[in-house]
Amino acid sequence: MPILEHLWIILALPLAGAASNGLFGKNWSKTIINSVGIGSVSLAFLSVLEAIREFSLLPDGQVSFFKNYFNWMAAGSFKVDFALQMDHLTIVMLLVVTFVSLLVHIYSAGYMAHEEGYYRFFAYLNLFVFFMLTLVLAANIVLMFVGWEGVGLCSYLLIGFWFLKQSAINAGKKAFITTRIGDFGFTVGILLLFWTFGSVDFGTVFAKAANMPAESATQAGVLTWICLLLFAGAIGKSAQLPLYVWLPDAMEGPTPVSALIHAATMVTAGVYMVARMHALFSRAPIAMFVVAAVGAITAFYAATIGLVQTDIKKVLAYSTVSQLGYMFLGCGVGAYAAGIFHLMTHAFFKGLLFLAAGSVIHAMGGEQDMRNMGGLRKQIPVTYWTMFIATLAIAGIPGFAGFFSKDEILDAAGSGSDAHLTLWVLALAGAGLTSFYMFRLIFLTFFGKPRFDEHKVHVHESPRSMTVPLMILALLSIVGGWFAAPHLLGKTDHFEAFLHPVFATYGVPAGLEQRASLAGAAGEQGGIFATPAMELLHAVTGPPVVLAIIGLLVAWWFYVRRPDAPKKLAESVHGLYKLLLDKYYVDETYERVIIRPFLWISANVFWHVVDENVIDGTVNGVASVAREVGGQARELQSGNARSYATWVVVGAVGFTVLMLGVWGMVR
Amino acid sequence: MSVVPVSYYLVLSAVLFGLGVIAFVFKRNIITILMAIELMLNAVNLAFVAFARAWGQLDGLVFVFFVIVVAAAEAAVGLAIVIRIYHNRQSLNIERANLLKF
Amino acid sequence: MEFVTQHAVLVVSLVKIVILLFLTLTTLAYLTWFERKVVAHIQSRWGPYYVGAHGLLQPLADGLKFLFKEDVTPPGADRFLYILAPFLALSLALTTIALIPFGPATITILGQPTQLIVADVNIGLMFLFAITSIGVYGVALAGWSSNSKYPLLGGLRSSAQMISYEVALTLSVVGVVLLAGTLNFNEMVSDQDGYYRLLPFIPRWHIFPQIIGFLCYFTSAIAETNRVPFDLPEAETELVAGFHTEYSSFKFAMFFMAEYANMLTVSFLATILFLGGWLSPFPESWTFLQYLPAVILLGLGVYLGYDAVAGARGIARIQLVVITCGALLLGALCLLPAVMPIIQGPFWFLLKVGGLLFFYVWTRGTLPRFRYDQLMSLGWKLLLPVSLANLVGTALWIIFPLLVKHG
Amino acid sequence: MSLPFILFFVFALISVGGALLLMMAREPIHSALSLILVMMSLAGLYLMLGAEFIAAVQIIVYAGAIMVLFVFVIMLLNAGVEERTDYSKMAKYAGIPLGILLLLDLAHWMAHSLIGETPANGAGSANVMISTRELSMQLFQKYLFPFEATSILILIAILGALVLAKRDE
Repeated sequence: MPILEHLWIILALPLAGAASNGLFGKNWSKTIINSVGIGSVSLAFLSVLEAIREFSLLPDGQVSFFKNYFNWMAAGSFKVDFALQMDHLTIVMLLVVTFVSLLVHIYSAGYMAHEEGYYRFFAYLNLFVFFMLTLVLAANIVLMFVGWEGVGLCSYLLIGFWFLKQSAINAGKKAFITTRIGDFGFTVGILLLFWTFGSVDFGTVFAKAANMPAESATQAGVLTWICLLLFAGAIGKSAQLPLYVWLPDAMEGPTPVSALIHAATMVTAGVYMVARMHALFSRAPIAMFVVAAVGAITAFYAATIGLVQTDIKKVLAYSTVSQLGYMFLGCGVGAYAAGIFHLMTHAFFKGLLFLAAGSVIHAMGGEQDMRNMGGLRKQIPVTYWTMFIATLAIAGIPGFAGFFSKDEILDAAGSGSDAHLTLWVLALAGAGLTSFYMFRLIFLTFFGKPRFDEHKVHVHESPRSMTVPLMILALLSIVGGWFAAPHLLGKTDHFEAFLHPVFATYGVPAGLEQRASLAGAAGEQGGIFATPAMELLHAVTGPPVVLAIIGLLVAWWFYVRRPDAPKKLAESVHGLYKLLLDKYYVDETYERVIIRPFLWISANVFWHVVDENVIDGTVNGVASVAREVGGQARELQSGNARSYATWVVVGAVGFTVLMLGVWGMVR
Repeated sequence: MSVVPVSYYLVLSAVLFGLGVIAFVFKRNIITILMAIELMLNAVNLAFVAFARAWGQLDGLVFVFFVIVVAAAEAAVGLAIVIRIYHNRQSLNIERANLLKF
Repeated sequence: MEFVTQHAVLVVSLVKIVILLFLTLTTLAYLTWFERKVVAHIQSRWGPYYVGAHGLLQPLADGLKFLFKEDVTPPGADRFLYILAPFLALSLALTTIALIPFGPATITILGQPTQLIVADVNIGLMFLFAITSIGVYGVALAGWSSNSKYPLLGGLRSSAQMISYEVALTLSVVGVVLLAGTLNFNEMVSDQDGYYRLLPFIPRWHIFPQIIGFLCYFTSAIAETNRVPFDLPEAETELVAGFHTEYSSFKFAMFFMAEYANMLTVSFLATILFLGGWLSPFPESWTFLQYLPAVILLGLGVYLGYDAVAGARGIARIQLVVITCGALLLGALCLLPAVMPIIQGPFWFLLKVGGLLFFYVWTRGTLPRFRYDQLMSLGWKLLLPVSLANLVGTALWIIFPLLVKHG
Repeated sequence: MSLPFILFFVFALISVGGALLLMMAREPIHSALSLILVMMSLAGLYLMLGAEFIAAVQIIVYAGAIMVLFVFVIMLLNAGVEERTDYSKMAKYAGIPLGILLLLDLAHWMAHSLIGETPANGAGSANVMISTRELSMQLFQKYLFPFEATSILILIAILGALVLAKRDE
C-alpha cells in the first residue's frame, strides 16, 4: 500500500495507540497495553521503511516529496496547510526516531513493569512519538511548531510521571517553563519569517531565500534576526547555554524517558530545525557564528560540570548537553551533514548509555549514586559490555560510531571554510573531558570493590526485554558510523553524500559546497597527507583521538589505580571542585537574578497595583456607573400602568406621524 | 343604488380606534381598560373588512377571524388575571396595583 | 305611496311581521294554558277549568292580572338596566322567529310568489344562534340590576348555564350542517326531501343519521331555555324565583313570554334541522293527505260542538259555540283549492312543533330538577364530548366516499 | 341621500356614541353594554359591506361570548362605580390630548387613503354577499396553518385562564 502518498498514516498510528491506551488502557492488562503501544510504534517503523522504499523509487531529479492534505487555517494571506514532506534529512530523522523509540518501548515494557499508571506511561510515549514525527515530517514551520510544542508537552508529562514526587513535579515545571522562554523567541521568529517571506511553507520560503544574497558578516539583516530567534527556540529545546538548566533536572523522569526524549530524539529537535532551516542560516553568517559559539562553549562547559557529578544519570545528562553542543558546532560551521550524522550516532550511543544506566539502576534497586556502586562488572556482564561499547563510542575511540561523527565535526570546525580556532580548541578540550568523565563513570560503576552492602542490595541482570535493546543499540553504536569510513581513505562520505541533495538544493554558498563532497577534500587541507594510508593514520592519530586516549588513561589512573587520588585532588583545588560540583551556581544565579525579582514584580506590581487597582477598578467603575444610570432611569418605572399606556400612545403617535407623514411625502 | 365609499368606513374605524386609545389611557377600571382594547380590535376589524371589500379579496376577512380569536384568548386570560388582582387587592383600580416598580 | 312601490319588499315583510307577531303572541299565551293543562293531566288534575270553557280564557285573565298589578322597582336598582332587561329578553326571543320558514319557498298568494318567512338569510342558522346568544343579557342584566342577592345569584347561574349549554347546542347542530352543506333553512329543509334508497319508507330526515346530535340538541335546548329539569335559575327552593325575583307585573310577564318564545324557537329549529321542516313524512302520491288539515279542524269542530251541547253551561256554552263555528269555518277554508296548497307546509310544520312542545311539557311534568354541579358536569363532561364525537364521526362519514373516489 | 348612506350614518353614530359612552360611563356594566352596542352596529356595518358571516361571528363571539364573559366577571366581582384617581400625572395631562392627536392623525390619513373613492362593497354591483363557501375555502386551504396555530393558542389561553382563576386552597 502506498504509504508515501499517505504519510499521515505514519502519524496516525502512534496517535491511535496513544488515544486507545490513554482512554481505555486503565482497565487493560499489561499485555494488551504492550501490544497496543509497541505494536503501534513498530507498525509506524515498518511504514516508515515502506515509505523510504517508495521514496527511493522517485525520479532522481526529485529531492523532496511534498503532499498537502487539507487546509488547516487561513486568515487573509496567512495560510497554513496540513502538509507533510519527505526528503533525505527527514528519512534520517524518521529512522532514528521510530527505531530508537521502538527499542525504548520494548525496554520500557520490562523497566516499567512494576509501575503504577503503566498505561499512562505508554500513552504518553506514543503521544510523544506522534508529535516528534509531526515535527519531523512537517512541511511548514507552523506545523513543525505544533510538533515542537507537542514534544515539549510530552516531555513535561513524562518528567512529572511520578507526580507524587515533588522534585519530579518541579522538574517538569522547570523544563516546561524554561523551554517556553526559548519558544517565545521561536514564535517571534515564525512571525518575522512570515512577515518577511509572506509564507510559512518551507518550499516557498527556501525558494525565496535562495534568491536573496548572503548577508554580510558585519551587520545583521532580517535573515540573521529570523535565524537568531529560531535558534533561541533551539537553545531552549536542545538545552544549550544559557537554557540548559532544565535537562539535568529532567532526569527525575523514568530512565527510558531520559533515553528517548532527553537523549535521542526531542533534544535533538533544535539541531534538526537548524539543519532544516539551513537555507536561511547559511545566508546569515552572524547567526552561524552564534550557533557555532554557543555549541562549542556549551560542549566544553557541560563537560566540565560532568567531571565531578556523582549521580550516574546526571553525568549522562551533562554529557548529552555537551554532545548537543557538538552538533550545533557542526551546523554552525556549515557542516550540517556532520551535525546530523553526530545526531544519529549520538542517538544510538547515548540512548544506549541511558538504557544501560537504567539497567544498572534497575540492578542496584534504584540506587543512582556512583559512589555507592562499583564492581558490578561481573554481576551484570551484558549491561557492562554494552555500556562499555557506548562509552568507547562517545569517547571517540576509532572504529566506533562516535569517532566518525565527532571527528567530522572537529574537522569542519578546525579546518573548514568557517573555521574558528578558539571554538576548535574548546571542542577538542571538551572531547578530552568527555572521554575522562565517561570512563570515570565506567570505572566507578563497574570496577573496583563494591561500595554497597551486598546483603541488602541483590544485584541481578535485567530481563531479556531490556537487554536485547541494549545489544541492538550496542551493535549500532559500533557500526553506526561506518557510512563515513571511506572518507578516511579519501573516498566519499556516504552519509554526507546521502544528505547532499538536501543541503545542495537551495544554492548553498561555495564554502560549504566543498565540504559537502569531501572527496579529496583532505588533499586541499594540507599536502602532507598525500596517500590514503597517511590520511587514515592522520585521522586515527589526530588530536581528538589522542585526547580521548589521554582522558581514558587519566580516568584509569584516578579511579582504578589510585582510588583515593580524587579526594586529594579535590581538596587541593577545593574551590574549583566546589564550583564544578555546584554547576557554577547557575541555578542559584537564575533564582536570584530572574525568578525572585519576577515573583516580586508579579506580586507587588501586577497583582497589588495593576490587578487590584487598574483592572478591578475599571470593572467596578463600570458596574457603579451602570448602577448610577439605572438608579436615575428607574424613576420612569413608576409602576403605574396608566403612565406606561400613555408612553405607548406617545410611541404610537410618533410612529404614525413619522410613517404616514413620510409615506404621504413619498406620495 | 349608490354605495358608500370605503373611506367613510376607514375614517369611522380610525375614529373608533382613537376613542379606544383615549379610553385606554383615561379609564382606571381594569375591566374597562380591557374593554377599550376590545374596542380597538373591533375598529381594526372594521378597517380589515373595508379594505378586503375594496380590493375584492377575502384575506382581510380571514384575518378578522384571527383577530377575533386572539381577542377571545386575550379576554379569557386578561379577565382571569383581573380576578386574581381583585382577590389580592380588593380593588379594580389599576392605579392601586402599582407594586411592580423600582 | 311611491315609497311603497319603491320598496315593496319592505312593505311585504312589514305585513308578514305584523301577522307573525300577532300569531306568536297568541300562541305564547295559549302555550301557558297548554302546559298547565298537560301537566295537570299528568298529575291527574283538571288544571284551569273555570275561566271559560276548559279554562280557555285563563291566559286572557292572566294577562289582565299582570297588567293591573303594581309595577315595583326595588330601591337602589339600576333603573335603566332594570327596565331594559325584560325588553331585551322578549324582543330577542321574538326576533328569532323572523328567521323561521313555515312553508316551502315557492308558493303563490294572491297570484304573486311569496315565502312563508320574514327574512330568508343565506346563513339563517348563524343569525339564529347570534340572536339567541345575545339572549343571555336579558337574564344577566335582570339579575344584576335588581340589586338583590337572590336575583344576582340566579342571574349568575343562568348566564353561566346558558353560556355552557350554548356550546353543546351549537356543536350538536354542526353535524346537520355538514350533511346539508348549507346554513340556509330553506335549503336545509329541501335537502331532507325524499326517501332513503334502501329503505323507501323512511324519509331522509336528518334525525335518523343524526340521532345522537338530536338528543344532544334537545337536551341542551331544554337547558338553554332554563326549563325543567334544568330550571335552576328559578329554583324556588334555593333562590326564590331566580333572576326575576324582583320583577313584578308586566315586566315579569315579559320574562315569562320570553321563556315560552324561546321554547318555540328551539322547537322550530329542531323541526327544521332534524324533522324535515314542513315536509310531509308520506309520499307525494298519497294526495288524499292534503285534506288532513281540514279533516282535523272539522273533527275538532264537531267534538266541540258535541261538548257544547252535552257538557257546558252558561257562558262556556256560548264560547264553545263560537269556537266550534270558528273551527268549522277554518276547516271549510282549508278545503278551498286556493288555500289548500298553502296550508300544507305550515300544517306539517306546526304538527311537528306541537309534538316537540308536548315533549317539553311532558319532561317538565315527569322529571325532577338537577343539582347545579350535576347540571354543569352534564353539559361539559357529557354533552360536549358526545356532540364533538358526533361531529367528527359525521365529518368522516362525509369524507370517506370522497377519499374512496379520489384516492 | 339614499338608504345605504342613511344606514351607514345611523350605524356610525351608534358606534361612536357607544364608544364615547364606554369612556364616560362610571359603571363598568354600562361601559360593557355600550361596547356591546358598538359591536352590534359594527355587525350591521359588516352586513352592509356584504360580510354577513363575519357579522354573525362578530355577534356570536364578541357580543355573545366575550362580552358575556366581561359582564359575568363584573357581576362576579360586583364591580361598582369606578374611582377616578389621578396618580399618574403623565396620563392626567398627556393622555387625552395625545389620544385625540392620534385619532385626528389616523382619521386624516384614512380619509386621504389611496382607495378612498372605490365603492365599499366590492368589485361588483351593489350588495354582493360574500359566499361563506369561498371564505371557508380560504380559511381551510390557504390559511390552514395559521388557523391551527390559533386553535392551539386558544387552547393554551383556556388552560392559562383556568390556572389563573383557580382558587388556591
